Amino acid sequence: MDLEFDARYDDFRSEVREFLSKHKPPKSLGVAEEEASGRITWLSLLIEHGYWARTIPEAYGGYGAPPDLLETVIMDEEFNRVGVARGFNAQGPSMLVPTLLTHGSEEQRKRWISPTMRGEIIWCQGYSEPGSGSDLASLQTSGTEDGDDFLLNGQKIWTSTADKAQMCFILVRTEPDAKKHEGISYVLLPMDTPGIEVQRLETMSGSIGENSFNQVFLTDVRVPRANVVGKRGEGWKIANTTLKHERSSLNANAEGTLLRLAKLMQKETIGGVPAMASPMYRDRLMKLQARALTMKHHGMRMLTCNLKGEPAGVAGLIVKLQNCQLSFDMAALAIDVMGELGALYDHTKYERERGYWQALSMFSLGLIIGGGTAQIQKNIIAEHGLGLPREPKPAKV
Amino acid sequence: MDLEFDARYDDFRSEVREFLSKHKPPKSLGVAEEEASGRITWLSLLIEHGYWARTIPEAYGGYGAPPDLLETVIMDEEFNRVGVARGFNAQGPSMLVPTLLTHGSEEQRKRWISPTMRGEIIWCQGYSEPGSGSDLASLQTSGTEDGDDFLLNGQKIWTSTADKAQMCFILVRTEPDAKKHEGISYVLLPMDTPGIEVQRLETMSGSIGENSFNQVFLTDVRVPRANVVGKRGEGWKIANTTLKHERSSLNANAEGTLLRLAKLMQKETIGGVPAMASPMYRDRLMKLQARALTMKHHGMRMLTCNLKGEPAGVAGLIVKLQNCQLSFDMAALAIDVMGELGALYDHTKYERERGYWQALSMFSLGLIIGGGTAQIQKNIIAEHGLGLPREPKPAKV
Amino acid sequence: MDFGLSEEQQLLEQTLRGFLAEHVPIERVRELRDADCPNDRSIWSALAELGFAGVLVPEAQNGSGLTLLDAALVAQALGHSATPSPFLASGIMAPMALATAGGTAADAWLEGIGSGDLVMGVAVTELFSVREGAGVQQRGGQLHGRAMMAVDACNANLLLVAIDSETFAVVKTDAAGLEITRLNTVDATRCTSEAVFEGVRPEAVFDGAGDAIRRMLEAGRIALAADALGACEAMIEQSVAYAKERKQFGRLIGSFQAVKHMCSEMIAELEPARSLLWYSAHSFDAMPEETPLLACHVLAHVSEIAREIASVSTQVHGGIGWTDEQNLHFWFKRIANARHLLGGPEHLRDQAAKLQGFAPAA
Amino acid sequence: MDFGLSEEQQLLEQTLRGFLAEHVPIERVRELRDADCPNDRSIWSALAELGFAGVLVPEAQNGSGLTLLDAALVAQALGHSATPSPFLASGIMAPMALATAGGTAADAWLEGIGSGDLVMGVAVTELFSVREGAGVQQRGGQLHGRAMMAVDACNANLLLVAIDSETFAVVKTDAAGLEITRLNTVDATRCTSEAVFEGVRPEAVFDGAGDAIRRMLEAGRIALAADALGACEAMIEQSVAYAKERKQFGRLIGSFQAVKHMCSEMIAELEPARSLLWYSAHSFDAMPEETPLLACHVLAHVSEIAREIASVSTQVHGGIGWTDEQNLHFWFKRIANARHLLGGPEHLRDQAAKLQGFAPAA
Repeated sequence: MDLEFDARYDDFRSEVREFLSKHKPPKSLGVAEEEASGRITWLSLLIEHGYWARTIPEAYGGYGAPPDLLETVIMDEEFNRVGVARGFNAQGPSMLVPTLLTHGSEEQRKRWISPTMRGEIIWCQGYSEPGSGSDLASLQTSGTEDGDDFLLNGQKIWTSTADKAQMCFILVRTEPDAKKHEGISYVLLPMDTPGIEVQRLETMSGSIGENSFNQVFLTDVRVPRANVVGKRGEGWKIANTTLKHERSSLNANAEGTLLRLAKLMQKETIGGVPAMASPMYRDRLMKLQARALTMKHHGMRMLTCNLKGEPAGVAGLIVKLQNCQLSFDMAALAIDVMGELGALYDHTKYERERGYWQALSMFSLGLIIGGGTAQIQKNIIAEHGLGLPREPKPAKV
Repeated sequence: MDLEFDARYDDFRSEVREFLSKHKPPKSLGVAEEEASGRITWLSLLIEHGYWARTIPEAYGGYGAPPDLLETVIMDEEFNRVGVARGFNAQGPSMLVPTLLTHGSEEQRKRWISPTMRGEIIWCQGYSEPGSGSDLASLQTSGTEDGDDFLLNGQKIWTSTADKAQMCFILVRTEPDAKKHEGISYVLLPMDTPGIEVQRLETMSGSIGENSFNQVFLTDVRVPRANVVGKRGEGWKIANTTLKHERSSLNANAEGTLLRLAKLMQKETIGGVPAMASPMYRDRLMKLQARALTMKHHGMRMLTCNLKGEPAGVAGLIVKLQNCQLSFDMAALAIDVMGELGALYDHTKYERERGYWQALSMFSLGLIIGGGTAQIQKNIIAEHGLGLPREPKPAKV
Repeated sequence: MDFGLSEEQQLLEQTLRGFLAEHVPIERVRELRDADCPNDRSIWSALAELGFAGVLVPEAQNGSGLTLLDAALVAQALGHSATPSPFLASGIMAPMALATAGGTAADAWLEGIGSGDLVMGVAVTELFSVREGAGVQQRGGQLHGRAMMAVDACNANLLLVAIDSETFAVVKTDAAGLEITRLNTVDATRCTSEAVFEGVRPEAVFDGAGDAIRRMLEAGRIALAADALGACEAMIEQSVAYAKERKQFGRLIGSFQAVKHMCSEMIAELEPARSLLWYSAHSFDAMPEETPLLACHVLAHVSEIAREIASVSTQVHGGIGWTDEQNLHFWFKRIANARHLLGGPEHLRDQAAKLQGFAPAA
Repeated sequence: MDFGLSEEQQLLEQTLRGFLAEHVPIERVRELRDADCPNDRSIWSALAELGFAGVLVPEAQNGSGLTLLDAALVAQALGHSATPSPFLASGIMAPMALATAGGTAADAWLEGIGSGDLVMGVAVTELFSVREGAGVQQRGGQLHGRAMMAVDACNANLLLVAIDSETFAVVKTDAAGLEITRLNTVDATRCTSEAVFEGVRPEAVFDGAGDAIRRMLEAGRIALAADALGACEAMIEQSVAYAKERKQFGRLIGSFQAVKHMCSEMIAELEPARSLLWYSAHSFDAMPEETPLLACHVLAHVSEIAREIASVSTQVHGGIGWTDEQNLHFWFKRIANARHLLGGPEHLRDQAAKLQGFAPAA
């Protein structure tokens, strides 16, 4: 356990502070077309100072620093303090880039990593299909060999930002005769290829919350075979590396949400008395604070494993499960504290924080389900984390 | 919904009260040898007045009244009011007698029901085996045909009162070549038959709590084939009728326990202040009270089904699951309320209510597990109650 | 000598559920989401024609004069189908207050309510929760102030407004000085609004109406519990049906133990709550001295289990349950809104404790 | 720059766990159940010889002068093996109080404690919970009163007793006027007793020792959380092992989803709690201003998850887990006893709220 901030780190912190006092990010750092130039300028500036893409090799457009837990913590703390996002929370940087670093060819890394980190290219993820939710490996979108290309046909769902992305990293079945898990390839697909149709998918949370989802319909979509990452038929394994990474590093910022909730409880009054004065609500807040602290420090433990390249084992597999439920439970308390006004939504009068807590409640529920339901995650924890036996294969009927 | 107590019921209540003011039960109504004469006299008196064995036909030694929900409720209320058990809570009356009424031969009913209800014969139940807990139907105790007899060999576990019982209703595998569920018979076995060895089984709750458990070892135990109840090989079906009955009618008297808990909270002080003054403990008590009321009235609904002979459906299958957990949770609150003194046990100084709440906690945990773990019960609820498909049979490996 | 529904009650339930399944399928509810107020008058008229608007209106006022248990079955059916209607205010709470308080004006309104021609909203939130300094006062024969989260007031003709625990008034919704503004909640199936009073002359003021107000709240709470329980039923039914039809890993998902147990746990909560609901509603007419405690407990308990059931049943559906198009969320949100509409669980439990002398009275 | 255990700490943990597995198997614990006091001196001497009695004793007093994180790993290993020992009182709380308060007497005792020759119990319950009107007062240089649930006092040489939040005294356990009576709890692996003072002359009284008392309680709470977490680890390990070996319905029970999920849920609670424990213990030496809040939270949180883990892991074992002979209950009961020994979860959360100004200070 070494969390001392020695002098070198004080300097580093000062640098970060100075940077943040001098530079302001663009008003919004989204994926939209009109945000592109602000986004690219800002991300490029961050990379130049090493606050983003910090440990990615210079050869691929990163800053090329060695991993350091405390530097990471300091950067996060300082950026959080002034409420500025440290980089670009999108599926390209968080899912595609780690995949390319591990499985991509040298050419693929050189071509894609830098523009992705700089926000020049927006990616979407083509994994789920309507018939393949929990059982992702049963996906049916086909990639049929045709000369040097594959012809893709099928349907993807839950493809967020598909309406704005230039590229898609997509899983398709290229070896129909291989076993279920061995017939899938991981392919990089330009979204302007003819034959791609994107349709917005509405969720229960309706108008509030940034996240938009889509369905993507693919009809004879032509993509070069050279766009496969790793080997043909190894897409399942490759995608799972990233999914595992996602499960262990979901940064829910539970502590930030908890503080926001505490503020709400100090401000919201019932009969003129702050909700914080209610021993029951306060006790629930303290229970949640303990859980938030738990997940915060667990996150630091995971980050250490990550930076050292050590396996996190079962301790890594449980992160997403716990963080999503914690968010959901924090939202539930907030909604209870607001009482009958807690149900207000859709930017109506008296609505608190523009519906943030109701949106968080529904979005967390979506996260509990998405990317492998809680049930699937518990299977994975038991089998991969604890070594419990798999369910026996059913007899053919 | 008809819960009016009309004049007839007022009379009935007066009768019961008068009876209870005139007659006192023996000091204890246990299964021990030395309690036999008091027990038999008392139970016979109850039957004579119709307060016990009320709906069992006179031909089998019962009182022979038609079923009536309100009479049952009145009797329970009045007996509870003076703290007298209405009858004899043992496995003979609660499990064997209903089985004989449904599946027994006329001769078996005539021979066994009356002395069982009168407490002349104490029964124990030989179902579980060390290798067959959740998977009861996999039991291995064998009954090998030998002339007019079976020779029993094997081992039973969780056999409460086996050390004091005169008889055992036992499941044995009499048809080794039949399918798992079709090779079992339900047999009435005198416990003084040579070859039976009873060994006490200690549980986690140790010295406190009346319930004692045993293991029963059977070596060439000879029992007449005429002692089979129902048909040979139908023992599984027959035992299940009673288990289902047990699951739907477990009378946990949650309301009584709740009141006891409320009293504890009014009496127990922390720094001179009653625990009831703590909003957190009080809120937990109120949550439990709602659940206790829920199960109380659900019990009345089940009793109505039972008395009318209507199937209770899924509503019946969930009773045991909920009642056991409720007891466990009530004990947990009581233990919390007593704070650091809540762990006191073994009749030590300052121990509250002779360790009742710790014993209840451990005993409830045992009930959650016993007679089909909560997990097995949930399977049954899902498959039999909701019609969800069974798990597919595993492929042979 | 019977704990359960009578044959008449079973028939009432079947009839209504059948009607709703046919005339208010979830697609109809979806259409009403974009209306100014979800309480569509044509649905309400049809329900009134079948006698459901007047279920609690005394026979003397041409109502059905049925019991609260009957009314609770109606509320449950409406929750089950997520039907938008002013039943909670106009079918339960207002008639209960008026019938208890009595008088000529009350009788006339009761008649109108029972026929469905007159719809009466209720504004009673401030009896149990004061937010934003809300509250309505009488000054010189006029009403001033603000009532939050009035129920079923938008499309109503009259509004019953609580002044304090002993007094309520009835005003016309188009009265001068009264402004009723719809407040949108997550729940598109129930009408809630703010009513601002700036010198509104009431049609009538009922003083010394403590019993009427108490009975109105009790009846409302039991009916709201019934509504939420009906929504739970619907969510469980859909989960079980989905589990029997959706395949993953080459099997019906209902054959997985995890899915089975989620369904079992939901039904294990639902069924005993149904028993408590029956008893609580029955007590309202047969053993009213038991009702104050039961009304708190049944709504608090149902609110707790309903939140869990809403979440678990969505999870059983996986991603599809989270989409708009699956419609499951209509019930999810109806449950979410009900949780605090007539007092949240913590408040209700505190009331229950006070009623038993366990907590210091306010 | 590293969130995790150092190599030295991993070695310490391995060494101790290896030693305990060999010398204090659960059968040894079972034997001690019938002893007058479970704190067997030979086990303690052996642990002292390995340096564990003096883990927190400063090097100046010939101790190891290690950090609370090292000490927490020891506590966790003792909980993992359900070892009865006076470590909580004599290894953690007493040395922390004495080292913080300082002085010649304290130094001499610290030396004895570190060598294992001197065992010191602690009686501090009344600092956070007064039952039965207990409490110890000073009058005329003598101690009067009663301390409930003193820890590790039975077989001890000295007893540290808290007078109030600023004052503690040290007495000889064989002092005239002092009677120490064992109070049996469900937990046969920990020594708790009542200490009655009738004019006891203390060896020393430490005034103005508020910091010493606060640090003692914080260290004790973190160590107790570690102990309970170790017990949880042991119960989960046994559950997973049992699930890999027990067959029902022709399959290993660990292949059933219900059993898998029970195990997953337990480990999903355990691992993050371990992270919080590490950080809390580390803060004690490195960032002591964070410790007051963390000590409350870590013990309250571990108490909550431990109750659940104790119950679920017993259920994974089925009936056999409920028998005496399976031994699982030793951990179950150690967890049950720990829940309130240094303040129950509700109290600790209330303290946490007060520390942040969320609740009115007492």
